[in-house]
Amino acid sequence: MSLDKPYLDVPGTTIFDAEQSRIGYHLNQFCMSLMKAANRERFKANERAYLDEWPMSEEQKQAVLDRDLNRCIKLGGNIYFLAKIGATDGKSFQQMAGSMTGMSEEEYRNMMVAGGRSADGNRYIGEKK
Amino acid sequence: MSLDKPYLDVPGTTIFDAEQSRIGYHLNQFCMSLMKAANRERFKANERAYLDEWPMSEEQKQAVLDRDLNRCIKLGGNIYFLAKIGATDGKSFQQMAGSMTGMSEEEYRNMMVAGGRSADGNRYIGEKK
Amino acid sequence: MARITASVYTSHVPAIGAAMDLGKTQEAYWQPLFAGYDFSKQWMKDNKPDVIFLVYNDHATAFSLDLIPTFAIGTAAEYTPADEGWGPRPVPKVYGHPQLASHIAQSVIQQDFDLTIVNKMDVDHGLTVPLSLMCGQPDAWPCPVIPFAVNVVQYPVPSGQRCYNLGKAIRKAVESYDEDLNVHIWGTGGMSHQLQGPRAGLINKEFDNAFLDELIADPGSLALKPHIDYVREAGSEGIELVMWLIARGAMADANGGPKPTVKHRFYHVPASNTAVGHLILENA
Amino acid sequence: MARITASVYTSHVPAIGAAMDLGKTQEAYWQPLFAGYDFSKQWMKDNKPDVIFLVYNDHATAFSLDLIPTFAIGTAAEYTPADEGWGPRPVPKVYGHPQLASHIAQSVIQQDFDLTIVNKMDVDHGLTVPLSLMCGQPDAWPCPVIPFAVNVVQYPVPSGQRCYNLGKAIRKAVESYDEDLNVHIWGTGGMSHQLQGPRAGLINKEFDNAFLDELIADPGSLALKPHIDYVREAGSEGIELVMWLIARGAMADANGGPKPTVKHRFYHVPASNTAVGHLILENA
Ligand SMILES: [Fe+3]
Ligand SMILES: [Fe+3]
Repeated sequence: MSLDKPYLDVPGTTIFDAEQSRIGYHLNQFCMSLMKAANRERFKANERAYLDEWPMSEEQKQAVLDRDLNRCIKLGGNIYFLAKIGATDGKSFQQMAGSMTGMSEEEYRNMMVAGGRSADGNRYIGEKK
Repeated sequence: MSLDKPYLDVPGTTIFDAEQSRIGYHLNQFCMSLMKAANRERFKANERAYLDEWPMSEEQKQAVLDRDLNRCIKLGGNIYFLAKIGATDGKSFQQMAGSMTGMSEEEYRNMMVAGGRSADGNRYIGEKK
Repeated sequence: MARITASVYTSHVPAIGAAMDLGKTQEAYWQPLFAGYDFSKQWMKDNKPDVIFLVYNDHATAFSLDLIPTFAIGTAAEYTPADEGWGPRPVPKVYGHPQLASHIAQSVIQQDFDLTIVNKMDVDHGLTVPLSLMCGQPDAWPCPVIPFAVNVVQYPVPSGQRCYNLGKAIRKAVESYDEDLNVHIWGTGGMSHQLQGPRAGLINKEFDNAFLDELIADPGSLALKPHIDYVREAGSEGIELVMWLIARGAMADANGGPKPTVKHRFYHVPASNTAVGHLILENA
Repeated sequence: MARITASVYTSHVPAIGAAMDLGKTQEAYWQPLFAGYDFSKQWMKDNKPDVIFLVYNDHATAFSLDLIPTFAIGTAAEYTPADEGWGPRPVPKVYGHPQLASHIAQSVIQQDFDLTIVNKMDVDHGLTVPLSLMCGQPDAWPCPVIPFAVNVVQYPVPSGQRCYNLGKAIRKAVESYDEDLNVHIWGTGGMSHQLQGPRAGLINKEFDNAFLDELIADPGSLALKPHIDYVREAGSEGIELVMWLIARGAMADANGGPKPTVKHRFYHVPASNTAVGHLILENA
């Protein structure tokens, strides 16, 4: 496709565009199903069995089982959908966001209280800080 | 509302606009429910009881019970929604349309085969033929 | 690159689908209508597209009053023929083209059309009757179909000009797709008909034929026709004709290229309550 | 006639709603943030609108990937606060204004914005957190609310320019409504934040404050900012800021009138992962 995608050179960032959405359709719809309490219970009782009800790729299922959100995003997941897994696990948005940065929960929280991650050095892939 | 509604002077015609839609919301959503076979059965078994499950006006309910499609349309119904009642009754679109014209089924069918109703005399309310 | 090589226009009356599904096409009432599509079925075989971009409207089937998109593009892998109350039509499942559809959605939204993207919907007679008319009764449709649903049920519906401009944007979108695909665009619905009220049964042959003439020769002027003219002249449901302007806007001449060739033109009254019009235009 | 007298801008972080619902507003972490809204709560009492037109985005709550409207206007009588996975927020039901909403829908579609009309949806933190911040914890919200949901989840989202122009169209629509109503328009979401990937936690105070400056002084230029600038400078979720341009486009000066007065401005970092910005502008 020759559409302009100027957002591919932003480091540590995946833009959820039509193509990602297509790849992640079933993964995200699985997440959406967790908005119902009954489904959350079924998922928690047997995660693998619940995931096998969805036409997701094996990679996508494993990423969910591993709670590897970066991998989920790479495989088409969107954070607002993936947040339903976090809600099922009783995690806050801050815990979920922090889990993708390689920092501990406390380090991430402290970084935010100190003003967050600077844009400097984080605008382009390969940019020097 | 001071929006332009140039379609109010067309004879024998109700344009389904946002205002009609608001008035007819529950009537039309009741019709939509008849797309499920189980609901059609329940409606046929006891029309009044089924209608009473919907927050429709008494006038709307009576118009449905009477199969008075002109009245249904006046009360906010839209023909594509009302057609679900016709489908439940086993009627075709031609039978439904004809029922609103004051003609018999055969007269209406013959008029269509002969080329339909002329636009002449039917463009403006009060227009001479 | 992908390109739009032809556009097809046709009415999409539910009774036509019923006549085909129930084996009535040779009855005296229906025979003249189906004869008008004999050319078209052969043309489809001789000019098989890789993808059909099918502009139609939903008739309170996939979309209730709970949610009414002005323009909805289907980016799903497949669509099931809907049960509109008489049971689903016995026609093949419709397969989509998610990649091209997503590409068009992205491009057209960036051209300031505020599309709704749909990944799950059943398709009603508005989409399946044109396929039946053009393809007959095959075991599978000849190619993937991208459904594009336009709200013409609840006013205000989009203007003719908006539809025509959307067609131009779709052409631009298709031409920016890398893969070499032959795309047809179909505009469906109409022609003159009214299904409601004491004025039901209205037919206007003069209007319809003038519409066909102008659609071929001067679609840019036709796009300026206000809604009220459709209602007054072609009946309340005649407004479906604005969808033909989307297909027409996607032709070469609307975008600075040469005029199309008229391959086929047909007009017949009646099919149930409706005047049936049909055109095939090929880009030169 | 109805008129837009003020616009309100605020971030809509879920953790803010949780802090209010769980009685944590006086904790050291939260106290400075809520202090920034003390003025606003009083202002709401002193300037009670008849209707709030609330621009926000749904966060995979009412709209899944099955259907993604670019712009959706709520014309329903009421909306229930959604269960986003942590249980519904204990806040009042939101009552709509079907008549004004239908009027705006009709007018704005006729101005070539391809809205989706919605009569049934639950509203998530994107809509309820701004109400909580501006109104506190009342038993009922002070007035009817018209929800207007913008897709900023799946790209392409509408451009800043499209949003700004939409605001102008909304102003025109409101001013053509006969009843004498005092309407506020709110733009919510943002400011800088990123919730995903190794770059999560990005905050850009310089960008945010420049955005506020330009939103006040020169929104027409701000509307030209491309999406990529938001992503690069304000984080992937910072794109929510385009919604502020809808509210801003509905102010008098964007439509040939006088400049608005800045009644209140506030900025605070952080609320959870997010920079919180807040403005109140009144038409002169
Ligand atoms: Fe139709
Ligand atoms: Fe948000």
